[in-house]
Amino acid sequence: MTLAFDLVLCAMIVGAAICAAVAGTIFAAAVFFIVYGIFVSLAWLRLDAFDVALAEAAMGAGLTGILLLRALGRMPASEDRPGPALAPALAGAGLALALGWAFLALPESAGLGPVVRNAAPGAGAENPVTAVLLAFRAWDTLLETIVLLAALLGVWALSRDEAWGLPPGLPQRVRPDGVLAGFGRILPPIGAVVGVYLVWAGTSRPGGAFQGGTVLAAVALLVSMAGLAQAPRVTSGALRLVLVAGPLVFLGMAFIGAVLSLWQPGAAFLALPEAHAKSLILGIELMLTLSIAVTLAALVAGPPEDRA
Amino acid sequence: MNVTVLGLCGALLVGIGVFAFLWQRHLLRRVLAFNVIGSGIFLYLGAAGARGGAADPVPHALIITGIVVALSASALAVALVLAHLHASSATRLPEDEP
Amino acid sequence: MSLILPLLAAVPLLGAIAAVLAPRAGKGIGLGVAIVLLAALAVLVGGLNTPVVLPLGGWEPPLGIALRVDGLAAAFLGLAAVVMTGVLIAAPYRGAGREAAAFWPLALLLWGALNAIFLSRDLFNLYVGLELLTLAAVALAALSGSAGALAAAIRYMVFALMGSLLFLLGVALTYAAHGALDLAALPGRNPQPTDALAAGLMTAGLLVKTALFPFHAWLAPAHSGAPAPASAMLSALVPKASFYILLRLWFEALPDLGRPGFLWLMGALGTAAILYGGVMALRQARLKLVIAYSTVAQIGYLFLVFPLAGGGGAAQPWAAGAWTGVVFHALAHGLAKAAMFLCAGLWLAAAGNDRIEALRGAARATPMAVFAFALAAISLMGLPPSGGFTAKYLMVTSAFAAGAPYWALGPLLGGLLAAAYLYRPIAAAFAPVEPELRPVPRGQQAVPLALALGAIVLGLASAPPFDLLQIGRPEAAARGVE
Amino acid sequence: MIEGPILPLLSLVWPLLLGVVASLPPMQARAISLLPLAPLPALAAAWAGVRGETVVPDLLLGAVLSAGAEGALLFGMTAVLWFAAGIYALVYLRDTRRPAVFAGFWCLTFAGNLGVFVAADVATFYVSFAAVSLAAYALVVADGTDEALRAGRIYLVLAVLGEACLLLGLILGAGAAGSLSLPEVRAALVGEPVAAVLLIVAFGVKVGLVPLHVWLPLAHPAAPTPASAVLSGAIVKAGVIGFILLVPEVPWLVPAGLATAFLGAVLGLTQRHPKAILGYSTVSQMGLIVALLGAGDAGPAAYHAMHHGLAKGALFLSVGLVAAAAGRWRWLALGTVALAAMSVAGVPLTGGALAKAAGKGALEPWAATAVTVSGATTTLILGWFLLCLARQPGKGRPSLLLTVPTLALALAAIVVPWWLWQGWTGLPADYPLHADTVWSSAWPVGLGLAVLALVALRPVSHVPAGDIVIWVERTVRDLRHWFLRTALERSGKVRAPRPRAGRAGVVAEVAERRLLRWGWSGTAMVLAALAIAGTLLG
Repeated sequence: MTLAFDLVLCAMIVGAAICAAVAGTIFAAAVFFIVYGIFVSLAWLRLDAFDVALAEAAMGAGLTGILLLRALGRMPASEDRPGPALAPALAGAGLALALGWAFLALPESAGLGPVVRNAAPGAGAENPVTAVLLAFRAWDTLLETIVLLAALLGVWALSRDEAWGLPPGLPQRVRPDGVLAGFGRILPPIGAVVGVYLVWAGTSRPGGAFQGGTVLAAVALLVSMAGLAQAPRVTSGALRLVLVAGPLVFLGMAFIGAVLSLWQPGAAFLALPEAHAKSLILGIELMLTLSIAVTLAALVAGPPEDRA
Repeated sequence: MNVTVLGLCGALLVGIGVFAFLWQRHLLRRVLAFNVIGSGIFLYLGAAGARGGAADPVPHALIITGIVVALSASALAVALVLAHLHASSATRLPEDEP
Repeated sequence: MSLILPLLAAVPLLGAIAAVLAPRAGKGIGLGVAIVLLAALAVLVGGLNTPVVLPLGGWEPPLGIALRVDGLAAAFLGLAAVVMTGVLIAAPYRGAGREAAAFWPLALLLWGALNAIFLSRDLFNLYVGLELLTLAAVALAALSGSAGALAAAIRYMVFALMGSLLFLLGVALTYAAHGALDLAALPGRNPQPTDALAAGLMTAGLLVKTALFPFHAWLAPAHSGAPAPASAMLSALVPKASFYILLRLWFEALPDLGRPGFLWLMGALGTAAILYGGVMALRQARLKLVIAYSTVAQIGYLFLVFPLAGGGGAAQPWAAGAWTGVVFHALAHGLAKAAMFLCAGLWLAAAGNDRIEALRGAARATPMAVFAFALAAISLMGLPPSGGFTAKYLMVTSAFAAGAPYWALGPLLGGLLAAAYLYRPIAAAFAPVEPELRPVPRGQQAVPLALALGAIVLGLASAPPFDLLQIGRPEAAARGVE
Repeated sequence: MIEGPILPLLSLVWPLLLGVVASLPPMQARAISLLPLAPLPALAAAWAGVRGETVVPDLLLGAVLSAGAEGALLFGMTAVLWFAAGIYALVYLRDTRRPAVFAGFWCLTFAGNLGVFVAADVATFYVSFAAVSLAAYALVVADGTDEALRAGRIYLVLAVLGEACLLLGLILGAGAAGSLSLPEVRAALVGEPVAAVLLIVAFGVKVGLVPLHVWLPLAHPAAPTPASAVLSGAIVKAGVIGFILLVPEVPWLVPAGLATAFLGAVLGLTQRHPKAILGYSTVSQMGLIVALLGAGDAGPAAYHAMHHGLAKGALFLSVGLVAAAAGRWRWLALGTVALAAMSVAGVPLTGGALAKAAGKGALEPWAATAVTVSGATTTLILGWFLLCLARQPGKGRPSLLLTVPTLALALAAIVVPWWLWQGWTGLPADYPLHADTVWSSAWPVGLGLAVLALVALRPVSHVPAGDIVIWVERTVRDLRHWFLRTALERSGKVRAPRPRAGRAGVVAEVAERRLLRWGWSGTAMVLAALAIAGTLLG
């Protein structure tokens, strides 16, 4: 039964992927891509990976989809002429076959699951994924928040010189009594609650800074699109402080460990003192969530622009 | 068995994504294809990690990191494509223009 | 050391954050970071006798991530520090405008990404570092905002993203097969049939990012379209990072996986890159394109390490000649290429365009810059007593000692080609005409001169870096990848 | 850090430091005034005798400086000659175009020139040789005229060819020897004929072995006079020391050298420009030295080279002196020239006669006769030089700074061989005074003078300086045109091709346009991943 479900799910995923890849118009391709993302997050649920399912739905399908659709809205409808198909098809098929063979040839599972589950409580997070993200592989996570920052700096650098200093994205002109404005009044409080819950729950259950941050980013985008609040200028000190607050606190905590390690044997760069690990992780997560939310919202909004 | 199906599905997604990435010339479609490849790789890795019965949390953490990185790259790429569109009224690279 | 390694990893990132908060102080912040890192490196190199390992957060691999510094890492960290210091001193961005607000944090992020890569031992962490590097590099390549630069940046990104995906696939397969991501943990694992595919995917991805022929097409437009300080970083440092990962991967993690066919393929592509890049450089009319294609050629030398390491070369007076020579080449090329791009930037600003003819008479208007360019050219041509010479000497000697003199053909012909394509700008600079360049302050000419002198000093005093590289040198460097 | 005597190392480092000082802004305008300072430590070292081994492990691949007897002799001659030329340059190059650049390269060339005589390891020798060869380019083109640039181009092509051969030869030799030490490499070269031939080409370029001599008669007239003097007197001796240190005994070098000796002299007679004639004369003299080396006798060769360096230096400097002298000063100048010329020609009891007498013993009888006869051709070409020089206009009264170095070199060329005679050759002190020695050096001179009289009446028709290089240049140009024409016809697609890199460039440009397309490159990338995986499976 479950096998049948998985087969159907996979067929749907692959079908959506093919449609997204070859659809006649880009708009259709983008819509198929969002559908595809939702199917893939279902697949993650099948793999008991709730954290990933949330992340995939929120970021992979949600934000990336919005990103594509917004960009499409700015483009002229141009006819689409792809290149010759034979060589790409060969490359794609060859790679898929090789990977498929490799999957079957893999040895018995050699993962770190048991090791992680044993060590997770000592790291201050019962959710093993959170433990990996914020303790064992905290350096990855730290770099990843920096990647977000780098992308945003890169996006902002693409504004025209004349538009530099304006708020991110296009100037919004929304009718105050429109549908969007109505949504914009109702949804944000709900979204904010969901987002904060995801972070708080993240230490023990699925969820975490990235998932929560994405929900909050969606809220912020909605508020901005509904014209309820003006986004701050890209040169605003407050905005910039919020952007870097998460990585800064993260790095700061990491460094305290490094300095402590000079005379305290248990301390190390990126190590949290065990006694306060849980609260510190929650604190770091909250700061990260804030920064991630604002960064993601600004990323999707795009560089400041002075014309439509 | 179910896991194997999902793993092979991931491999297939990578192939489809690679095909689209190489075949399409419209830059937004390449961004889209890039994301298809990415999620295919993640599914492949996740399925491989789930073969032992209990899910391995390390791949999950890696995948969440990977999703964030892919989103960052996509956002920069889309912004570049739009800036390029404004600068030269083209949705493709110069060498791919007919 | 428990403080030095975190400093090296985190200070550029902290600097970038500070530069985001205070865009006007970008230059000051950058120079502050440079001073701290140079001091930290001095302490590190001074006290480095054996490789230093620092498990982050106290979590040992395979659970956690460990940073490790050996001679190779220290050499590349040093290269990055010297080049970045020069670039940050030379960069002309002021105020809080778009370019200044973007340049300083992005440059520091690029530095942070480089250091993260040079310190890391973890395959997935290397992937994240590579992505950070790519995003910062692409953004810098697009900084000028012209249509050409944007197209070049997009092309760069398309190539680089595909490279990242291939690398990531290989990493995923490696983890699936071995349950480990730490480079040091891999050699001891049971070999699996999937290892070949994983290694192939990772290697191909890194080849693209290193811009080895024939995957180099993105390089010349991107490097020549970026502003000069960015070009200097992109050309001198960025391809070295992915090559560094290749070195680590093949000489430390998977040395037993090498097969003659693979080694031959790498050597052949490297030789082809040397010749192809040289010929293309010869055909360019714009100086920045000449320099960029020269990078394509110079990258080719690096790949001769694969066929040359080991073999009869191990029985030479110098241990691991080819491996050491290739690392020397990477270092010397980094210094010389940064100097060249900075010179090109000065002339571009002084002449209004970067056509080679516009350089006529530059020796009178900007004598120090011309001198710097000529010194850098000496290293690129592999003339003594430069670092480029030491590198080429070690490589060619290894080729003969290994009984494979055909691998010496690339370096030797490459030197002649380099002489030919660098002769034109130098001859133009010395043309006996009144220069049409606007004057350039001497202070700005001093930076490329210092970098170019560094490339020469590397050859003159090759013993200290030579000894440094022997610290923690992988066994395969002498034995070969096979 | 540094083991052994420090003076040899200081001799090399000091000029480099001076070169840096010359490039500093406050010194730039007066940089020429630094030139006479450059050889001071080297003169001290030469006076004290260059002995012992200096080891600098941190420099290059571990630098070892140590000179054999021949190296020490030429080291001293080089220091003296550069000193004299440096003083001469104070006046002669007062108004040169770029004093700082010239001074910088002068110092670099000088350091390299000294380095080849004291280098005892492969890396130091190669670095020094490259410095002296390549930096001398700047001395050749210092005047910036079209003629100088063309001479410089040809010089550079041959110098780079020589460098490449040298590097390959050294690498092969070092590989065979398993050591960087020059004596061990030389010993190992006996079994490495390819490496030996590469080295002969490398040093042959430097000493001007026909047909590699073409740069000499072009570069000498083009360079400023003090530079020509060191070029001909000292820089070409880098090739001589190369032969001595590295090339094992090769019998066919004797005929090759003698052929060069006679050809050089004959070609010199076709010239009108005094410095071009001197250039050919150097080719001729170096041919004699190579013949001596081919016979395996390094001592007399070095002795001959030392004498030739001093005398030829005097001759070159005198070209500038004569041009600056009128009236009775002119007679003094021409007298100096004649003195030096007589010495080179081997007039009995001069240094040149001693040099020939010292060398003949090692040669086979036929070769010894040929060397004797070469006295006639040398007399002929130098006489011709004197005639041509005397026709050049002169004016004014020469500065002492021009006169003294020239005269001193000419006298040194006569005195120093006498001074060193017994210690160096081991022959009796009165051997040069023996009647048959005197006779064997006198009759060729007489013969030469007689022929000169004929030539002066009916000059030989003019051949452009550099002789065969004209033909080579034309062939290269034709080939290039042909390549480009065919390449362009084949590829109609290529727009606005630039005539560089010929057909390979056109092919590369087409390839580049393909590779720029992501469809191609990306497919190649994925296939490469699979292909690499495939190679790893085997």
